[in-house]
Amino acid sequence: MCSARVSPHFIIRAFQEGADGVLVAGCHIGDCHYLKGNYIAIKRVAILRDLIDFLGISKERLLLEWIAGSEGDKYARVADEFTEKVRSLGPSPIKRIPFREKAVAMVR
Amino acid sequence: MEALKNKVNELLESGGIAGFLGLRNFGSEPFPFLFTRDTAAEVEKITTGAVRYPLSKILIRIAAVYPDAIFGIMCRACDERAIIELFKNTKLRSDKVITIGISCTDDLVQACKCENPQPSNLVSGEAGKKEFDRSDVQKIASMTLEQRFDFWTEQLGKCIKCYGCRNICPVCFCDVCTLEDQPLVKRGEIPPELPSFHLTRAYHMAGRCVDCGLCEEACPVDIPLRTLYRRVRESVKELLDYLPGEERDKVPPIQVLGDGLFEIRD
Amino acid sequence: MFGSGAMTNSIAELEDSKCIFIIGSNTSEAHPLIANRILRAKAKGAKIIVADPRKIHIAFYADIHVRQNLGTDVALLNGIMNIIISKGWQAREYIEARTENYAVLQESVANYPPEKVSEITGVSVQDLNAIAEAYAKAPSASIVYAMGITQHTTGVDNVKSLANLAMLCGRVGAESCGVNPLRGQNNGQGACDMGALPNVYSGYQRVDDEEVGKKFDAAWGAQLSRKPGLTLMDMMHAIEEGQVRALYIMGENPVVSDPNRAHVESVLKKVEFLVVQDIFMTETAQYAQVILPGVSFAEKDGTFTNTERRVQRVRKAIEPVGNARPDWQIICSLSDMIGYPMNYNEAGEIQDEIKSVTPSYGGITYARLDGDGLQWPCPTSEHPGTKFLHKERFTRGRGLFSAIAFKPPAEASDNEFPLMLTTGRNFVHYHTGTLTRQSRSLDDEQKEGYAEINPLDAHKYGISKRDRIKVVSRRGAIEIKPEITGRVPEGILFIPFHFAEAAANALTIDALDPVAKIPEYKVCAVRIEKVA
Amino acid sequence: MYYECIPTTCTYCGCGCSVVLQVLDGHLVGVLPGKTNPVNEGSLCIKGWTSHEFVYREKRLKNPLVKKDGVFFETGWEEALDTVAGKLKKIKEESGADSIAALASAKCTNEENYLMQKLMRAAIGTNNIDHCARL
Repeated sequence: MCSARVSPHFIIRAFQEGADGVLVAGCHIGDCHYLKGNYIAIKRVAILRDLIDFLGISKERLLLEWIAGSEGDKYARVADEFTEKVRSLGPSPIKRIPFREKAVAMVR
Repeated sequence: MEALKNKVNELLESGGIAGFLGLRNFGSEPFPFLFTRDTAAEVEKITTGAVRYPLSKILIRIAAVYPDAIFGIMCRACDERAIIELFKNTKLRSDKVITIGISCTDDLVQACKCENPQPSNLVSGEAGKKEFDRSDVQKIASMTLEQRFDFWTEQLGKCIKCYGCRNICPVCFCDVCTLEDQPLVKRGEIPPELPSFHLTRAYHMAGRCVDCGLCEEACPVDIPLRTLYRRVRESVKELLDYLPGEERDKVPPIQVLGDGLFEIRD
Repeated sequence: MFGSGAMTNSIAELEDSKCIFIIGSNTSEAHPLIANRILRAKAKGAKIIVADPRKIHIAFYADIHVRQNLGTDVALLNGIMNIIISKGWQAREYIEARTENYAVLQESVANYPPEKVSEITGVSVQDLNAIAEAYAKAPSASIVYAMGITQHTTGVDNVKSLANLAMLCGRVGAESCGVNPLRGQNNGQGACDMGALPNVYSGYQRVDDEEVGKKFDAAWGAQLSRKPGLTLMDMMHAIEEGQVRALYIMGENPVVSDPNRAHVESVLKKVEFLVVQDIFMTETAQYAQVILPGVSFAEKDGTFTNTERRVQRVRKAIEPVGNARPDWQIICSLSDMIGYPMNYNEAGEIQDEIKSVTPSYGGITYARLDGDGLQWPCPTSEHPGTKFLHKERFTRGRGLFSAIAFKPPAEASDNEFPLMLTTGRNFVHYHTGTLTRQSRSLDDEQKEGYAEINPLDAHKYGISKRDRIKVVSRRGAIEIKPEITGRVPEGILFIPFHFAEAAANALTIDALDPVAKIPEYKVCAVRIEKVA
Repeated sequence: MYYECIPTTCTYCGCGCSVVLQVLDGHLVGVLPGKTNPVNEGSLCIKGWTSHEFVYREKRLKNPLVKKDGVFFETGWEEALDTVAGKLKKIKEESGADSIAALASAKCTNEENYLMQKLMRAAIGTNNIDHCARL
């Protein structure tokens, strides 16, 4: 799937569902089958990173990386590093929002 | 005010416009009204008022019914910024709209923290001073991540999901609204899912928001929405070098940022 | 009580109150534009107290939120007053100067020590103390309540207890204070003000008062009955007994809005002649012999009176849809044909007549309503309207304390019906949904009814969110989608009453408050079953 | 070509917010919040913002209906009002005014509620008038 197909809404949804971090991986610049898909992705992710950071969700929880289909080792390395990074950031603050429907704290 | 009345009468009489969308005193209060040749007597009640209604958004609706007519519209600087974006997004046609600029009172400029209260084609009043005040954005940006998160959770948590921010927004012109997209945004409860409802709307303001502040005025629970969208506006300027409403000749980056065009829904 | 039934203070005043005590009002969902004033008050430093069994939206912004057991408001309020008196926080001078019967109150609340109240209500002694202190000690304090207080067999007792509390602390007749009922419907206040009640003419003038009777005899040119008529619930019983043969319903949907739906339906089937005037084919209209199509608010002129007594204009914006006619014109035509001509050319002329016979509306004309409207009492054409009531004196003279004893709700849970049900509104819909469920955006937002159930109860009954459940009471049963949420405490179910096909009021009990005849919508016993 | 805004009062809850009805060529096309009203000061809730939506629904009753053999038939105003007035007069003659009762409405205007009680009290002759505001 083209990285331009990763709608910002999907990323927002992932965070809402409790993801501690979101990694978007796309083809290298210049390699786009659709010519400019990854240019679109880079701008979208950049704007969204700014925005979540302003809302208090670290921008480091959202990562865009270029990984070609043949770069299995890079994929593994990036995934490992990102996992470590996110682990160091701790759980997403979205999980501690008091309005969440099933918050156990609300149960009397 | 006399200058405005004269201008409207002149345009109506000459046939230069089919109608002028502005504010009319209804009893003691101003409300939007379309002055036409048939209702020329009402021009006497024209007012610039101290209130702002989303005139450009109203004009989209009227122009959709009368696509060939030319309309005049009362334009504060914020209205004009919106109209520039509406031209670019083909919601209004630049050859069918004549803007009649009016100035805002100093009080209104202050209250709006308007960064550019100077419309072109000024017919009534004097242009206000430019005052660029981003202290609201800076105040939040200077907090720690955790403080910011708590601040926004408290603010956005007040939301009673009236959709007023969207409904009044002059640049919210999509036929299908993502905020009503059930799988993406859960419906039927208040506050709406935090923060995704407002995050989604804020993202959609990228490349569109003209910083008019009508959203914040319409918010029944005083959420500082404008501050949120101002930050988005700044990001777009920094990253894409585009300032909505201020750049008549640049192509808007809206498709890059993603509107309906890039969504696949199921 | 103080002698009049309306919000004592104004909506805008809430913003400057230093303590707001919200009880029995889901303000952000049912009265959103009043909730914003409360949130603003909080931003200005007010203490917010919420007493509601559910974790409602505004409770997240409360400094103190207590979840009292259903139907224990009198005990809760007596307990708070007990603490205030025992600590000496009551407003002694105010009590002396403006009220009577204080000794009686003192004696009765002495029977409600905090420990006992905590036992009855499930609210901790610590929270009781905190509420008492916050309310009694703030420079100004407002009470806000709604149907969560009135829709009980002890509804009048609940209201009187709130009045007791407010007077005890000198909170009536002062700015940003008062006892403030939030009316559920746009013109509930106006319908009462206009005398759509069996015992009073417009402006609460009693039909059994000979003076008043003579005045209206003369004004209307008719010999009027001095005998109070039947209340809605009495009408239902009179129909069953064959004493009432004809019923004319204008713009109401009792099949969905009244308790014990099966009973209402049987009554409407039984009545010999039913006329319904409405804008949609409601569940009630189905039973009519004749249906008269009225118009919506956008198609007629008139006035509404909001919950803060503000009379405001309703203006015709469009022509009636189809052959529908403005409701006031229908009544006029009917009256003409019955042999009592009503000659009004426009709605404003009716207001002119209202003004002439109704002292509290005596200064209200359409011309004066331009802009902000006017808050009654507005007795003369120079009077600016009244922001808050009882400033110098109460309507009845001195404020009257009353001794109120706690009585449990009409129905308690038992082995057969182990859960308690309470009802209310959802932010999207309104009342019986006649209008809101016909609005595309609102229908899209919330299409069907649901029953909120605590996760512990869901676990206990093996219910997951994909199941459907059957809720059964002694009156009826409905099938509904469960919503598993901590908003409701364990043992309590909440169902919004907007949805006719999963009607909460098929379950609710028609036990009434003995004085106000309000049904106990807010408490009844139910059981649940998983639908296979 | 005619567009105007008519300020009026919201038909939903008891807050009494000012809603501004947008009328384009005789059709209700939308709602704006009244910016200058002391109750809502330029805001509305979700119901207020959509308070125009039900007005043109297909299901609106457009003609009087009379039930014959359990089925509703559309009819003219004269016939419908004749039926109602005739029947009410007959019942009043046979069983007295107190055998007739009416429910006014917390949704209708003050003027309509006033007239409804006047109809029952002066034209019919009974105080059997109530409404559902308790509910």
